Amino acid sequence: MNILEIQNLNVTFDTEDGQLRALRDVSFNVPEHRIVGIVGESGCGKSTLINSILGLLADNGQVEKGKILFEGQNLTELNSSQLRELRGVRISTVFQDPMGALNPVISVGTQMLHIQYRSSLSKSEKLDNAAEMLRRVRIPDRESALTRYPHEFSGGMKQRIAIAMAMMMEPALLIADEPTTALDATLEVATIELLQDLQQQIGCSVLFISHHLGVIAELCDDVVVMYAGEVVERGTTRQIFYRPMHPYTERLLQCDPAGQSERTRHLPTIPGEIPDLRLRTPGCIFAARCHCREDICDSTPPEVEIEGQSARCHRLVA
Amino acid sequence: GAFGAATMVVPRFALSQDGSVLTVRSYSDLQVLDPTFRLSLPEDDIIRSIFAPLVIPQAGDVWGWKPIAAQSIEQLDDVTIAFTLKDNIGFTDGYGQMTAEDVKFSIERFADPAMESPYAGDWSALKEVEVKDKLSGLIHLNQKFVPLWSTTLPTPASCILSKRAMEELGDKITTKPVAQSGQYLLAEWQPKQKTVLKRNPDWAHEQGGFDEIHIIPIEDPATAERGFEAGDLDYTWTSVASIPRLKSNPPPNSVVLEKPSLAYVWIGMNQDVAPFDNINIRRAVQHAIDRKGVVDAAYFGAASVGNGIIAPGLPGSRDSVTYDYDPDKARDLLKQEGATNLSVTLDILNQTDRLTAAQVIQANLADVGISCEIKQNDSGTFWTLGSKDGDYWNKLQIYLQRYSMQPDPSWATVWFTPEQVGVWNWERVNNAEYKALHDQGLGESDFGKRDEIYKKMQGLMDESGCYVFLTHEVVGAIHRDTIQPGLKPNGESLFSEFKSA
Amino acid sequence: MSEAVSKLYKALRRILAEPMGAFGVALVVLMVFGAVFADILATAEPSDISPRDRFQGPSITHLLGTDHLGRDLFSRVLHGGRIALSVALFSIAASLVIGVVLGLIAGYGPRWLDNLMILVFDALKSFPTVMLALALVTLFGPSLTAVVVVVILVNVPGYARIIRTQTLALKSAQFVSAAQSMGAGTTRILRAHILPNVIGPLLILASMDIPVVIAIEAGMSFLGLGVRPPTPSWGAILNDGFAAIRDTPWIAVAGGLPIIVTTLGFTFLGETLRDVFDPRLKVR
Amino acid sequence: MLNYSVKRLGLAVIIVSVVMLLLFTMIYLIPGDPAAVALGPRATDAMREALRVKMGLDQPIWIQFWNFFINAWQGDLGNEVLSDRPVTDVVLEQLPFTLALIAGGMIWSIALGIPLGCWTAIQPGGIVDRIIGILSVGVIAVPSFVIAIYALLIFAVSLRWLPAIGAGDSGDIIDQIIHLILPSLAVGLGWVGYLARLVRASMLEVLEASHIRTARAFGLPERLITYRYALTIAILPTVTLLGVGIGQMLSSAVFAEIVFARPGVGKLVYDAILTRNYPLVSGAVLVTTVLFIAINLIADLVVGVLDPRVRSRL
Amino acid sequence: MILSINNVEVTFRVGPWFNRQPILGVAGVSFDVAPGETFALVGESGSGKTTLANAINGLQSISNGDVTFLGERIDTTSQRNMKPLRQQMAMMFQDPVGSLSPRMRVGDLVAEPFHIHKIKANIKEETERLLSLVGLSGDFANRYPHQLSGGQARRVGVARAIALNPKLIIADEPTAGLDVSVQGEVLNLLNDLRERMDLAMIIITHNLHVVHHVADRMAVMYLGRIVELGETESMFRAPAHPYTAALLSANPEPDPDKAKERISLPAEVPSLLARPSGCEFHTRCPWVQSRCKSDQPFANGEVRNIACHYPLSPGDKLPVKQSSI
Ligand SMILES: Nc1ncnc2c1ncn2[C@@H]1O[C@H](COP(=O)(O)OP(=O)(O)OP(=O)(O)O)[C@@H](O)[C@H]1O
Ligand SMILES: Nc1ncnc2c1ncn2[C@@H]1O[C@H](COP(=O)(O)OP(=O)(O)OP(=O)(O)O)[C@@H](O)[C@H]1O
Ligand SMILES: [Mg+2]
Ligand SMILES: [Mg+2]
Repeated sequence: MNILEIQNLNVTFDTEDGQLRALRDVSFNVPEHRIVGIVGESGCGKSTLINSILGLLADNGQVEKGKILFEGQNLTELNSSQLRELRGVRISTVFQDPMGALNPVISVGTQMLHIQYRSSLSKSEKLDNAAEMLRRVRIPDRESALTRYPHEFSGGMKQRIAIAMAMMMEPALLIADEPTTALDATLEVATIELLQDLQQQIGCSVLFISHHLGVIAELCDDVVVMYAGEVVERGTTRQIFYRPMHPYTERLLQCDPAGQSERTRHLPTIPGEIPDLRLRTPGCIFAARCHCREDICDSTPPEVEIEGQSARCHRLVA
Repeated sequence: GAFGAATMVVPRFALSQDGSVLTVRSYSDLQVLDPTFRLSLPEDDIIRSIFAPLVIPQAGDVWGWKPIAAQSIEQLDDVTIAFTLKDNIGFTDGYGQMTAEDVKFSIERFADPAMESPYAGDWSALKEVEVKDKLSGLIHLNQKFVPLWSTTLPTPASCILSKRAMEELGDKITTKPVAQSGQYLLAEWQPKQKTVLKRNPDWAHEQGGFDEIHIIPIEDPATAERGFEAGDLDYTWTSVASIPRLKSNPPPNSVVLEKPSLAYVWIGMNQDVAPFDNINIRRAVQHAIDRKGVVDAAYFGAASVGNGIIAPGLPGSRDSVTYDYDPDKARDLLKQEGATNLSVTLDILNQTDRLTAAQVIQANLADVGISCEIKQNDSGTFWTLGSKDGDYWNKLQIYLQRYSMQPDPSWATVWFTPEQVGVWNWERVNNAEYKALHDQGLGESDFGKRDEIYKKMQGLMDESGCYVFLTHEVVGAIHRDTIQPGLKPNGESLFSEFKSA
Repeated sequence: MSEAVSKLYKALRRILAEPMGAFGVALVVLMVFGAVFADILATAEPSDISPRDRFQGPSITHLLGTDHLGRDLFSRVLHGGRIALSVALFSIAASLVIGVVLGLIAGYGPRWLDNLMILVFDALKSFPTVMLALALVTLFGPSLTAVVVVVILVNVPGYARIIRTQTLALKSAQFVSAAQSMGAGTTRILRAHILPNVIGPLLILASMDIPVVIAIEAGMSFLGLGVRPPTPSWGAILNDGFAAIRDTPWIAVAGGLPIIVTTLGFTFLGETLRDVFDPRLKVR
Repeated sequence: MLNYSVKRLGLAVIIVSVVMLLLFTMIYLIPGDPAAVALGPRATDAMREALRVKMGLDQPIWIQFWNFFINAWQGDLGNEVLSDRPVTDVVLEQLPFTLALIAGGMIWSIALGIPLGCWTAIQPGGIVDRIIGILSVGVIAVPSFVIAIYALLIFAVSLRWLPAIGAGDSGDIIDQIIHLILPSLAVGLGWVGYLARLVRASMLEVLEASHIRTARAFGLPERLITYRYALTIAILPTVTLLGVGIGQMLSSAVFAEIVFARPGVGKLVYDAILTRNYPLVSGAVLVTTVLFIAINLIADLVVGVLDPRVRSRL
Repeated sequence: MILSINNVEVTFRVGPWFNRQPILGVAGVSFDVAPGETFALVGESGSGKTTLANAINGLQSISNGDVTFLGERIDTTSQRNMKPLRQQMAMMFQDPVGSLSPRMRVGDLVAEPFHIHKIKANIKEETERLLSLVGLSGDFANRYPHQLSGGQARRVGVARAIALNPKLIIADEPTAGLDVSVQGEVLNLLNDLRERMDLAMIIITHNLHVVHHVADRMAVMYLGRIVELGETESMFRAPAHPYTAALLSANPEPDPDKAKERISLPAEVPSLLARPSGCEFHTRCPWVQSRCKSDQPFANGEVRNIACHYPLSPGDKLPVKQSSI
């Protein structure tokens, strides 16, 4: 049973010098009770993807075609008030910069109250809910924490508050966009463990974005690999990390310094540049940088699926 | 519809309609209530209402007076005036009945040089006041003093204060007066907002027309006119410029009045500063100015040309001046003096009508080849321009000037005597003959002779070339038809003489 | 040189592409054109008086009617535009320059200097303008110079404060630290890194201040401290209109309309300029 | 917060001193003789001289300054030239009227300007935005006395709905408020436009912030987001500016006070300057400066109340 | 030694004006950097790494200690003498886009060092050379910072840093927010330069894998102090300070099946306003003993410089929490 199904999603941005195709034929699923990770080059459209799910694309962006099925409902066809009914209740989000995600002039307690505005509980019950949530994310002294303002918390605590808010309505889907970038290893691990705990307690699905392959490996059940606005490969974490099918995934894993057992001063990279998203080239999107590029790569690659792991590459057909 | 609108309006008329409250505008707020140190006309009116004067000016179209505190008052000879007070005039705050002793105190206090009253001159001829009995006495003068009956007695200079109160209170009258005695009492003063006079319950004689008089200080006449039209005032002065509009299109239920004014407006030239140290250039200017054009432009046709410093109706008033509008003659004079490229500065007060007049003057002068720059001054600066205390008086060239006036010609001529040079005589004409005539006029009571004296004096002024007389202005006023205003011939108000119609 | 021209051309095209920008440019051009060619466009000598023709309503001969001295208002408005525009532009430009410099100094300089300057700014701002005007006029005589100096004194504290606040905020921005770490001196940091980032909002505020300048000019003419009559100025026309507003509302309209048009023009031009030159807003 | 206020008050003392110093310099520069004005045309030289001595005008300007200063600290602003009443009384009895006027102007500008600013920011570039944009700049550009006069002619003279002059009966609050409607509109209308533009600009900026996106992601109602989440932040620079704007309103108050024949400090100072009533000028400027500083202080404290980040720094 | 810093302290004053309290952002840090060496600074967020970098560059005045760069005292030199020194020392800031002036084009940003130091050069050519050196094509010169992706902005930062051939580069989190490939590119670029120009580098980062590969020596900071400093390899092999051990054990590995042995620490970091007594780490240390609460340990001054009363030795059993999936 999939909580979220994305089918052939295409998103474009209007810019001064032409249309920018930020997402192209993106398809993947988020099954119930699973944590799905998204990795990919910076600028490949990860944040754009979650913004389209939430219906919060920038004014110049639009969903060209494709479906976003959430619990069977196509989100792209909903109007703004129907979407609003889902946001926060069924889908919650922790954004890329959790430090800036809290309103600086409203106390944490009030913000947590506002989120529950749909509930018919009394105010004190709502506050109890909020305090309970803060307890779960291990914020000390939570009664007074509710009356404090975001700037009075350290970065790590703000991050955990953002997670608490996202979890409070016990959503079916939690989206987390690079929530640990600015944290040191100990806090990063603590955050991951927290997410795992909560996911198990609430029983939701998680869509988790990170550049840190170690974190993905540790946290996620499934992984989606994106490149230049396309999903190039998806599968279970083990499949992706142990048996990558797409050359880009392969190269990406090789590039991780953590994967280098020998200490080396020269780290591996993928030569070449991300293609210009404004120019639509036929053929494989990764072809220009691919180490096993052949002539056939100039035509659109097929999607090949093996044991639930699928990738878009000509090499797999052979 | 109509009824609804009426009820909206009614509450704001209510006070006036029951006839007991009169709301009038004054052009300035009260500042000093001491008759001896009063500063402005609106104060005069209030002072006269609360400190009963021996006499007040009479309302109507001819100058005259009528007794208030005096039962009788008459001139026995050139230097003696006998008076008897009405019985039964009391001072408030328990200061007892008004007696001849109080009259003696008040008038001698006024004249006392040590008091340094700016109005001490009104009583400059006073020798002493002699108390004959409780209510009567004699006023003795040093010499004959004709303006006594026109500009001394009918002003607050004859207001009677309580001797006992003044002595007890340290000879000081503040804006909260004590020992009031008039037809009205000052009930309330809200600075810059409202002064309320209420009928004096103890006043046993002729009553004023209204139970209460509300005096609203409004400086700007246009504001006052709008206040009147909005129904917030019963009576107000208007600006001269508004008279044509109000006359042709009067607001409903109101009466527009036009009264001759006593004030005089002229162009003055400083005969001690170049180029006006040359009489021919002064004469050229006299001929260059189209007086009718200037007056017409500045007052939009409401005022007529004046021919001197003494307004029609007073002895000395003239029908013409000795110079005519003759630009060619002006040009000739200038050419004759070799003054081809003259450029002068015209100083004026920063008021709309003056600026308008000045621009016409500017055009007139340009016409004969004098380029003229208009310099507007705020009042604080303007009134010191010709004063010998400052340094501008040695630069002052030509200016537009207006003095206000009391109903006696000596009030006009006094400013142009030699001792006023560098004070109010900015033209600096230093003419001994003029001075002699002025002094003579003060002691002459015959109307014909006075007329001659003052005409002669204005002739001397024409001759000096320093003056171009423009106008006496007019006074405009507007009132509801439900009231009958009590006004002096020149339109100044007498609060206690207002009646409901 | 040609590069500058082409840059200018590009900028102009972008401004004109925005409806608001085109609108603003049109209004400004209209006013400037009127002022520059006042001699040709005017239907009469602006200061020729003819009291007989006073208070005439708008007509073919007098497009905007006549004033209380029978002068042609249309011609006076055109000629007055020269003074209004030059005074407004010059004094606002001068206030901007001074305000920006002082604001940068206050914001970037040492704490005590900042406090001192804020103190002087506040003192100046809480001061009655009439008093300032009177004092200055005694120093300079009633003249355009006095008007300009008053406007500068009135505007500079506000501008400087705005610049100061923003400078304070940017002072600790990372790109400023970066420039410092490369050894950039204070002037370079202020000129190249801070100024371009603080000037935008101020430009718009300043363009909205054009009526303030004209109001000050009008106020000073009212006191007789401004432009000397009969020189036409919008402030003087407004004053004339104020005196006669009951009978002849068109005088105030004649004085007020150009002010509104000019302000609208400069404000929209200013806003578009800001948007066009803000690199961050280009995606649109 | 209290200590912050104390510090600001300390600064205020210095500002006041600077203002007074400036003022005395100007008094020294401006021509015109208070004694001559006070005594009128009939006074003699000797009398004028005597009054000058009494007012201390014969002394060097710095001594006058020092005397004024020392006395002012003891709460004595001297007596005014004309009526010889204590300046403190004269100013304080006019102050409430000006405060009411400015407060009224503020209410107009806040009540109209802020919603307009929000409204236009929600759909920038839309028809509503454009029309309100033109209107608000237009309103800024129309001189306040023109607005005042027309409002008066329409509502007071023609329709007679509202009074044309005065401040209303001193005992009757309703009457006073009715008398305040037109003058405060005249004072505040320009600021409506100003505020609308400012609020729009800062709303546009705040609506881009990531916490607003977060709020949207939680499905909060748009009204809550606009008015609670965005406006509370967007309003902050406006509050500071309003504090500064009080100074400007004080000067436009003079116009309203003349046109509506209202009592008030603006006109008081204006008249006092023109009559060279210097004790009154100094006293009134002192009071308005203190007022100005106090209002700025309040504005800063309001910012503190609205912005907890600032509050903890106060 | 190209850089030696000795007992550096940085004091901030925080709190309202009537109650200003000094806090030590950096509390007595000493180390040297040799030419050509890469030195890594790691530690908790908020432990003073950026502050220390700023102090070295002279952007942050120090309240105690001294910083000597190329034989000159940075902390006491005047602004004027500082300028030539800064030519020799380049900084890369934590926030790649934020450290680029938003209204300057990339070309001008890269050319800025030349303008600042009034170096006569064909600036256009130099800019192109530098941009190509960091792998950006020439048309980037016309872009504004906000038009760059994070990785591209980093590269512009690198280009500016190396423009004047400095002797030392201080790079604050040069890889945060970048995917591993771009991260590799940036680090390789720096490494190439180091090899070519004998450049010394200080790298501040949270990414321990990166440290492991590129740093010769590393220092671990906690609450403004260096708790352990030594050769990178030996520290990774055998961390001696409990905090180092915890940090290294926390490092997530990109291997889904690898069982992790972690030292878990209580989450609450002490406030700088109330530094714990004795060993400042004792509030979170799993091995805390009574002495730790009262006596402050001092760095032992050896090559492996440890500030701990009871340093761990390689064979010690760790109180680990097993976490596996
Ligand atoms: N509003 C917009 N207008 C135009 N282009 C945009 C807009 N938002 C994003 N883009 C472009 O779309 C692409 C995808 O951006 P997105 O933010 O989704 O990347 P990302 O994968 O989240 O990157 P990162 O890992 O750096 O967060 C980028 O090339 C970006 O420049
Ligand atoms: N200007 C300042 N005023 C007061 N405290 C400051 C200031 N700058 C930094 N601090 C404090 O000093 C400490 C060290 O900050 P610093 O930025 O150096 O940490 P960091 O190690 O770089 O952290 P991160 O890894 O999050 O970048 C922090 O507690 C911070 O709150
Ligand atoms: Mg992203
Ligand atoms: Mg840092």
